[in-house]
Amino acid sequence: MKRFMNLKPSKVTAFFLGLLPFIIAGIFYIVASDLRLAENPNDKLLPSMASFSEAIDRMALTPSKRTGEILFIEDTSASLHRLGLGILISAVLAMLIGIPLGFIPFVRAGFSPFVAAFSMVPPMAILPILFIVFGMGEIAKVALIVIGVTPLIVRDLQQRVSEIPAEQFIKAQTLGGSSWSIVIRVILPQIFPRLLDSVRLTLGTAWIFLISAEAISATEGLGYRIFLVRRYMSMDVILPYVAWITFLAFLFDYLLKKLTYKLFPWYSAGKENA
Amino acid sequence: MKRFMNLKPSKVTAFFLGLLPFIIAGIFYIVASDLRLAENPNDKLLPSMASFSEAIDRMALTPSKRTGEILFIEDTSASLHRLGLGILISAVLAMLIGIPLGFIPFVRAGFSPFVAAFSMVPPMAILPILFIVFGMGEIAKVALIVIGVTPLIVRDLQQRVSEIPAEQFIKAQTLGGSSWSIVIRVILPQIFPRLLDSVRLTLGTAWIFLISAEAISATEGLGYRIFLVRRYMSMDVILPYVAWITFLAFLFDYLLKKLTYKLFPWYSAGKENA
Amino acid sequence: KDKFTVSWTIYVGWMPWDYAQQKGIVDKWAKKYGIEIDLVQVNDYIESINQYTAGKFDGCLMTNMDALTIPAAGGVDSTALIMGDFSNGNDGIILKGKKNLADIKGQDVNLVELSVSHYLLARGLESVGLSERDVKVVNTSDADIVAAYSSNDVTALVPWNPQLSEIMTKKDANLVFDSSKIPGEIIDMLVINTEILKDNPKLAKALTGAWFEVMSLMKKGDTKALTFMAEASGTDLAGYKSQLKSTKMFYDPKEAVEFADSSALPNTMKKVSEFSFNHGLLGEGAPDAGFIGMEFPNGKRFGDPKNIKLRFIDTYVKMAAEGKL
Amino acid sequence: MSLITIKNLWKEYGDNVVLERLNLNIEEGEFCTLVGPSGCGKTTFLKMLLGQETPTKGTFLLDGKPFPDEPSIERGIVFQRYSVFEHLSVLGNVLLSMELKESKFFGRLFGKKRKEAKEKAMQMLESVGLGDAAHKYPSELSGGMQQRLSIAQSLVIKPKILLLDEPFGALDPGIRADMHTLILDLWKRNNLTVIMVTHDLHESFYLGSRLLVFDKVRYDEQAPNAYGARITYDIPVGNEKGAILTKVDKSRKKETNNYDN
Amino acid sequence: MSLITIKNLWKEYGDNVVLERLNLNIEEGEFCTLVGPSGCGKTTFLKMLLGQETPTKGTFLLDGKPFPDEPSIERGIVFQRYSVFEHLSVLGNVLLSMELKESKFFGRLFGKKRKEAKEKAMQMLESVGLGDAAHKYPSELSGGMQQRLSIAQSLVIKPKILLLDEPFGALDPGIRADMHTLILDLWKRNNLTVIMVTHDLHESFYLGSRLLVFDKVRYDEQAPNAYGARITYDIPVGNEKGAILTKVDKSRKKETNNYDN
Ligand SMILES: Nc1ncnc2c1ncn2[C@@H]1O[C@H](COP(=O)(O)OP(=O)(O)OP(=O)(O)O)[C@@H](O)[C@H]1O
Ligand SMILES: Nc1ncnc2c1ncn2[C@@H]1O[C@H](COP(=O)(O)OP(=O)(O)OP(=O)(O)O)[C@@H](O)[C@H]1O
Ligand SMILES: [Mg+2]
Ligand SMILES: [Mg+2]
Repeated sequence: MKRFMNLKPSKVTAFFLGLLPFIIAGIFYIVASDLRLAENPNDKLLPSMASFSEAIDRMALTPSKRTGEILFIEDTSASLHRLGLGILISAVLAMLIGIPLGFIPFVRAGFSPFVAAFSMVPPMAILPILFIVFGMGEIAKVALIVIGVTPLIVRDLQQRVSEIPAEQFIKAQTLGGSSWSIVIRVILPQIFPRLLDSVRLTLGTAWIFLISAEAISATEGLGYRIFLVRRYMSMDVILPYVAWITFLAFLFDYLLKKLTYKLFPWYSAGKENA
Repeated sequence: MKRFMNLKPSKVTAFFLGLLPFIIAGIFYIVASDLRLAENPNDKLLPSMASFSEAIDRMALTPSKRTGEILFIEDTSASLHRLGLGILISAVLAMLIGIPLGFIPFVRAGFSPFVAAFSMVPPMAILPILFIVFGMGEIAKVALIVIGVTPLIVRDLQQRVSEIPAEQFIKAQTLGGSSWSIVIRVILPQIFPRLLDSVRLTLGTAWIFLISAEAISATEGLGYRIFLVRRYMSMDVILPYVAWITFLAFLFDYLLKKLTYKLFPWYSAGKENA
Repeated sequence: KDKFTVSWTIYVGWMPWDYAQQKGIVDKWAKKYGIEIDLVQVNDYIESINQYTAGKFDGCLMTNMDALTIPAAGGVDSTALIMGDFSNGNDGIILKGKKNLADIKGQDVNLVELSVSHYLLARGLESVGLSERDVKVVNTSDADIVAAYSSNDVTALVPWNPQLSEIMTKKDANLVFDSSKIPGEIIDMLVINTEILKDNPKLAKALTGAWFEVMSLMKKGDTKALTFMAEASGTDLAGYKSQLKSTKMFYDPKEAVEFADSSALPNTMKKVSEFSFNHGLLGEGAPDAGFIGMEFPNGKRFGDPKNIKLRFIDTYVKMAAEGKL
Repeated sequence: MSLITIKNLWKEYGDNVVLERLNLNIEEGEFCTLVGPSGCGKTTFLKMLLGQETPTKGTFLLDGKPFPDEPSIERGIVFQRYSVFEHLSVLGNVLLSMELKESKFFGRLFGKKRKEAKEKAMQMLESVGLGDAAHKYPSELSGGMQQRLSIAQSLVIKPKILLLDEPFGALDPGIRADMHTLILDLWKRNNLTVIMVTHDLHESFYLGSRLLVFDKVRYDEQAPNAYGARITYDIPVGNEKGAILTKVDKSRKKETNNYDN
Repeated sequence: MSLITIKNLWKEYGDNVVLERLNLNIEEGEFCTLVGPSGCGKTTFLKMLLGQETPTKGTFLLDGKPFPDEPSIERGIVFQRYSVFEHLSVLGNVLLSMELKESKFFGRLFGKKRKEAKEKAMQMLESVGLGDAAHKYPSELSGGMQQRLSIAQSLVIKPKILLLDEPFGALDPGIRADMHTLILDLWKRNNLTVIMVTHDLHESFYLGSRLLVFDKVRYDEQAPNAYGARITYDIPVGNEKGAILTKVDKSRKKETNNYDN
């Protein structure tokens, strides 16, 4: 008998093994739901599959009576728009801050402590100030994502820049590079795939901030809908929405990973397989 | 003239440079506050330094009339207790899940997809279910931290375990190690400092979840107090609390880093300076 | 069953429960009836009702409208044991700069969607001949609504207290409509699961007894008690008193009985039911506003008698009025 | 009977034939060095001896029984790098060998047993010249010292066979020479069977009692993977066999140059 | 006047005297190899030549003027590793040299200039034997090819001085020999001044026109850092100077052993 650590499942086995926990969780849910519904047929906490399909039909296939649009699509596009914008701004900001922070000793000495402190501030607690500065509209929602996510990416990029071997900077200098041309020809292209990795890893946090922002003030969006229907505990809407958010998060994670390796074939160090 | 990248500040210069942004931010605040207060002396958004010291006196130095205790201390100890417990449980769980996930191919095949999907679920959106399962007491608050943070640490540990050179596992096997004894003698001690690093990096997220949990159900705690006075927009209490939370987060980050290097003098690979 | 839990939320009309709990008044009455009662503070109001609806609590404090749309619509047969007060100015519509409610036309209105604020807005619009189509409702969390006022793009809000009085201290804030114009329509009440109530009249007696003991203290204007409540709700005595001013508390059980027995109550609930139906709050399966049946003292009813899920009773308040507890 | 018996052994990865028709007997106490061009399958061969890979076909026996199909205690290994444990001191690394071997569940020894093991470990460390460094961590050691440690780690539990995959490839020439003296000394004193892969022809001649050269004898331009490597030389060598070296050296003139000499 | 003039040069790190009283003139076109025990300050010396470190005291002139205090285009460098850019193809790496040199702001060349640069880069690659690998990424190259690339990168912009810090230390002996042929060839053809640190005494004799041996001449048991290294040998060498090698070799018998020979 081989050691457990040396046993490797075949591809087919691996696929079915990977499916198993999902199936078990599904069965677990159905049993729990049935038990509760047997007690109170109107129970809303763990709806039956039938209620789910009804809710999905209502939200995703039938146009809303009030606006004539399909709520689910409206919500998704509003949220993705905010998320995309927030992530994009964060990524650009993080590059602009993280590279000098990791590369120029004077900048690091000046701003590293401030950025570190800033990254520890819980943004939810200073919302009133954010509202004054950014208003209550779309900008505020995007700003909350940016404020929540940028410091995380900045710190990661700063770290990565300082991990580029010093030899490369010396070499580039002997080739006639200036601080600026070293940034754009040596650091930027090397840090870019890492930025994508970093964005990928902070996507979860970005979603949390998006949902919070939409819970605070919005008229559409995935987070808005979840908090609105929470008012009458429509878990039949909430749970499909959560599943959808999870799926989207998963998808973006996957696509970003693929994109990174596609765009940067030379990039493999520091890759995260998990 | 040397290239900017080659200029290095002296220790003293670095210290004062690092202080500068804090001082500028402070001055900026005082000016903005003065401007608003000149317009409306009752404005609560950016309180004056005098209101701060009053609020601090009220919260941190005078016992509450209601309970006879000092609110600030009560809040801090309640929050830290929850945070500590949450982090501790997350760390232990993450070890128990992350190590087999990274080490045993069969376990990885079975649970890796599920853990990845689970880590994408926004816990805020399924609060009703969490509260039903964990009750409304202390457990629920700790559970929210655990659910929010554990998947992040698990994925990091899984990654780190799979980064241990295969040579080490082979070598250990030739020395007579079994799967189990390799886990406890080779993997566990090598992964432990990485666990501390990982905990450090997720502390910020843990705080966010703690504050959210306390806003939903608690009778004391830093997040609770902020939630309570937020309705009156008492920024004179909120801002010192935020500063205190930031300071605590900073302190733990620092202490954990020190602790890691103290406990594991051999640990330096994969260290994060940022 | 002799151990019960009731959830409560910080709100001017519910602070007496905190006092009763902290000062041992609840315990005293519970002991009298040989039971144990635990009042659990939940900060998130909706979560508190959701947990009650899911069966985690035996009772919960909520408004008449939420009682209809959450537990009753969720199939949990609930009984309003004590109607402690109604909002008499605790909810209001604020416009920035403008002085008339009619000016709200075309504006974005920040409020907690599908809550009593939303209902108040609907009633207010009705009073000036407008409808919800004339404004755009922006769902805004109650915790952040004060901060929202400071933002330039917010011009109309419907908050409740204490946020309401907080916003009124600010520049340009005009109260153009409030709940004193629809008295008795927004009711704060203690709701108990009907089944549990049926099996445990002791619980109802103990809770009612405790409640009116605190009421008598408040009626006397017991400063110590009021200060206690003020602090627990995060304000001071003056602030709390000003909130009480816009709350019609039934200090005397007789008043409460009178209110429960009045014919206004079924009328109010009909309006609330219609509002809820129009906003889809009675569930997707509801064919009309009478889908969920309600029962009032003296055998009055509204809606489907086969689907009675919300009951208003005066039994125990009457006992309190008669000093029989 | 030979310690290792190999008859008509093939190893393929999919279409890629790595080794073909190997025939070999290795007796107890031999010191075989393996050389051959890069990618010819030396490491693959060592992996099969270790149990990390299984042959595609052929007879492959250890002591007359089929080879265990996973790494085990009879066969020690020293890799070019990464084969000491960063988190343990030098002494801890050697102790670990005995602890893993003797304590299946805890992987730890206590009390008297631990004391004995410690003494044994110290003796081992002395014999590889690491006595003074017993309480250092691997990161404080030079490359050569780390390889000594890895050897000590394997030898302290007395494996039947010691496998080495370019153990000195990353070391400086001076240090490498010391390691040669050490490994020869350990081999003689412990009656070990050693199989060592190297890139360095000099090393392969200076060390060992038997030299195995792996190389492809057949080659197809169109399908470079169609034929595997075989054993092209199998010659007794040793310290005194300088003459052969010169001869082989000349035939390699194209690849190396006179500096190498 | 000499290209490099060094008079009574000291280098100290705090209390640690690394180099003391160095006197040296290096003429244009010389090929100096530097050897010496580990930690004696060879890399430190190279860093001063590069501008990464400044001497503590003494005269240190390049072309009669004080040494520029940061790396610049006159002095090319090849490190033992990490001196090619992972994110650029082989051709891109060589192009980068010309781009950084000629385009200060964008670090890029366009149009005709780029085309010319490309041709020049290809020529350079051919001359180091990387013509076929022009479109590969460094991670696809062997260690020796990476070092060739690094050399090509430096040479294409024609530095006055080429500094090498153990450039072949991580390579296999066979490949190392090829590199020697290459560097000697490049040196001769480009009229370069080369200063190369090595660990390998053979290399230092085989290559170059002048050998500098760094070593401590004074040593204090109580304070091992009190005295720095000096230049203990400064001898003309070259391909033909085999006799000296044998002599020096004998005096090193303690450290190395007969295999090394
Ligand atoms: N796991 C594997 N899957 C597929 N092919 C493999 C695998 N491992 C090795 N090979 C192939 O087997 C051949 C031999 O590889 P091996 O590592 O044994 O060579 P080697 O002689 O040790 O080379 P080197 O001297 O460079 O270490 C190579 O062509 C390699 O590509
Ligand atoms: N930045 C520094 N700060 C302080 N001491 C240093 C620094 N750099 C090098 N040293 C010290 O200077 C001495 C010489 O180091 P150097 O790296 O020049 O040696 P080396 O001859 O290149 O050695 P090796 O052959 O191992 O590469 C060493 O004692 C080292 O500890
Ligand atoms: Mg190999
Ligand atoms: Mg050096």
